[in-house]
Amino acid sequence: MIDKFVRSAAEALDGVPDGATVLLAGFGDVGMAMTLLEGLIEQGARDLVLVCNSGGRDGSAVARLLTLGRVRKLVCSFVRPASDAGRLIAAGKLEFEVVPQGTLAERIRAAGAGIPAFYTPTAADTVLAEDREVREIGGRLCLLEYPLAGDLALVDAWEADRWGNLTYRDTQRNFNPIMAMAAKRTVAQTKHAVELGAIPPEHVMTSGIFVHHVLHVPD
Amino acid sequence: MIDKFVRSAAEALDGVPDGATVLLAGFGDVGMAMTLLEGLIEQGARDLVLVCNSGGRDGSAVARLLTLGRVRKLVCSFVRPASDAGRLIAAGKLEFEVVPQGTLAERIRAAGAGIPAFYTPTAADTVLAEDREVREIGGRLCLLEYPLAGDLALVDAWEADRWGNLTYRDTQRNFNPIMAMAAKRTVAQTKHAVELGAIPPEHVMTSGIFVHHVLHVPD
Amino acid sequence: MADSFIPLDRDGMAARAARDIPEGWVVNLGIGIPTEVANFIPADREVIIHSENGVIGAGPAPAPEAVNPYLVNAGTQPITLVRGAAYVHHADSFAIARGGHLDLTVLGAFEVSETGDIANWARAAHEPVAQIGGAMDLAIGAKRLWVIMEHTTKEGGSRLRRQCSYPLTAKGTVKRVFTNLAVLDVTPRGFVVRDIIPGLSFEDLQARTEAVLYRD
Amino acid sequence: MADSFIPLDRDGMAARAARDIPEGWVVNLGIGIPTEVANFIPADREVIIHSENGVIGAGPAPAPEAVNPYLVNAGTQPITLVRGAAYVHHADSFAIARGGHLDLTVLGAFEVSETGDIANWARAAHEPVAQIGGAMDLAIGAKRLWVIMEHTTKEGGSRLRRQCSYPLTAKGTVKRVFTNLAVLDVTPRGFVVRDIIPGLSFEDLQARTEAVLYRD
Repeated sequence: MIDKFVRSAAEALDGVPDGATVLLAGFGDVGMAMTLLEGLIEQGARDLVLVCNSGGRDGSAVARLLTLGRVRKLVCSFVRPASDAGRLIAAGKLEFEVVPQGTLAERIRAAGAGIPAFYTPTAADTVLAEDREVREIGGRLCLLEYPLAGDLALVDAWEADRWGNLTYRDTQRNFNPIMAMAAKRTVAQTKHAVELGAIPPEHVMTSGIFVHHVLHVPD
Repeated sequence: MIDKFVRSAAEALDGVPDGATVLLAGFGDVGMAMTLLEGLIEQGARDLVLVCNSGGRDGSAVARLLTLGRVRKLVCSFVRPASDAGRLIAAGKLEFEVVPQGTLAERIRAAGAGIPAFYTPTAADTVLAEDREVREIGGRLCLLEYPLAGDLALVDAWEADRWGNLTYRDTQRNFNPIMAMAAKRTVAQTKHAVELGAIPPEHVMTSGIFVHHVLHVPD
Repeated sequence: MADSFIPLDRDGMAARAARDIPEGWVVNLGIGIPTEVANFIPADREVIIHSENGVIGAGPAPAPEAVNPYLVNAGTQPITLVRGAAYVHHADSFAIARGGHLDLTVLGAFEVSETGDIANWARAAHEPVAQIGGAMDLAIGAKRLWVIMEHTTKEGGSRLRRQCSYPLTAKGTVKRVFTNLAVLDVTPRGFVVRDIIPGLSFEDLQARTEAVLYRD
Repeated sequence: MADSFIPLDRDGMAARAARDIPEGWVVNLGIGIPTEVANFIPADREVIIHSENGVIGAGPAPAPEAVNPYLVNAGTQPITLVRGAAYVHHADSFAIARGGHLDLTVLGAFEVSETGDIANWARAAHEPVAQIGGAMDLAIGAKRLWVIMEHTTKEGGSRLRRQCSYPLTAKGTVKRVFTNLAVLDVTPRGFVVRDIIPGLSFEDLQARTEAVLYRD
């Protein structure tokens, strides 16, 4: 019987190695797997590459992971200069790759979809294209982009069953479905654990085939 | 008030020009907008480029459109030699571009997503890659592919509201969501017309922003 | 006479932009004043607000006691939904932006050039820290891009320029600019003035603008 | 002695392949004999069947009176779902195939080469009409590709070859071949025989095979 439920974040994150690339979903705090992120802080892996939408607010779990010096490189679309992440970057203590948000999403999607590279007009006319491969397609300058795959994805769900089928509530969805597909190991925390079959097949938002471990985190 | 419902296939398809590229969803008959396809046959546009998964069975509406000589070029993944489509192609009366099914889906998706080109390993090692641009990425040969956009998409839905929000039933879904996003003009036929708001926001499968006209076709 | 006009405030600029949005448009409103445009669209005019964190059909802010912590907009502010709304994931949300499915994007900016370039994310080309978010995708993808911004900087410098002095967000994509002094279209000739606030002359407006202005 | 063996029939080949599929795998089964593999997976072994028209968790064929015309597999045959199933659209379905999310794909073929090339869609390089479907995507994307086919053609020609004589579906991706005579793994050395049907010797098998065979 397939049963992906684990009893603790420690069990879900056992063996995450130093140097891992971690895909962390969420837009602000919404849709961010807080218990798993705390678990990753506990777990101790270092030298991480963290892929998420933003550098986080001061006091947030993301900021804590960063200020603990556990992240070598941050890949995201948005960092406030006046934030822990911003200060670490400005001080040269954190590598930083800024990626426009749509390109970030599409690169993650490409990793999950087996697309080895794609072109996009986004940022092709900007300083972000400096020293990078561009190409005119249909009269429009485009930038070549590569997938962003994770060793680990941390996903925040509303419901999950033992196969790892997931639903999301409202804008909790954001990066979760595409990150779930883009990592070698996808761990989901869920508010509600439901029976297999309780989620109608039309309404599954992330299929369990993308999910390796599920942690039930009720209120 | 936004109201995309039309009273007839003729109204929905008014003005489709000769030479139009038509995206026709469906896998076999499932998820194919039969009333709209019949409407297109009635409407009379010629010299069409038809993009759909297969060349259709003899006696089908697709085969009829083809044998009426209304299609200049067929773009699909699968044609039986012993079929109307197969005989027209073999006789040189129908141009034919064969596209692996996953690449077909991804090219349509790229058109809707504003991706001007992408690489895929699919078919890169095959005769389909002859005289085409290939590139090694990560040690793997990949083929450059371009979007497949439509002037018109014909979509088959289960439910629709006046904004054009759609749901699909079971495997009716197939190419419908991606084709709906990939055309200048998307026309949906729906089994059920529902009130705006009747489809929960989590369960809308194609947003009305991609849909231009809806025709209610109950049994 | 130069003191006899009253520049529009934030609400005034948002209201002026809202006037130009017809029923049925799908619109993304950037962070800041653009977000406030939604407050000035008449309730009976159906305009569909896209928020790039995955909302199609965003509604107004909820009453404080009715906040749903799972439902925010691109500024992470609590919102509501309108009837007919839908959710999508982030890749689909930016497929909407990049794929040309937005009738309109409205962004704030530091500068706009007379060729429609927009600069709205950095004040120096190679700042170590960058706040780009979704602006570059939104700026290149919509059918039309409008900008709302003060006509001049606090120091009186013109934000409407021959060329942007700040790093670009996108090139040649701005179609219309709403400032606290005027409404201007970006045309092949350059900025064409469509509207000036009462009490300000075309010449007064030109005096406050680096780029050359053309009459409608 | 060469007549003392009984080659596997279609069911026999499907059953043999099913034996090697462990619980928890996500599997795509091609049209033809591969589809029948599902019939031989024990009911208590949870294997998740993907069908490229958008099903994750396909179940067996329904009773004739219970056919749901909206629910078909990649062969457009009516199917049922298992508990825990989900639907996706075509682009997501092939993201599963191309993106490496299938533990296994099982396809039929005309030929397989000793380097794992597969030819299963055409008998001449430039036939005007082509029946490719999803085979090329499935053949390049899965974690492992198995093939089920007769060991020889009706004329007795070997389907296990040094090089494929037909146009390729994909290059170097086949890992295991189930024929009516044997089970063979594609290894860096070439075909290694894992299993031969009773009554047939290694030498007899080699005599029916163009490619060089290696013992396990």
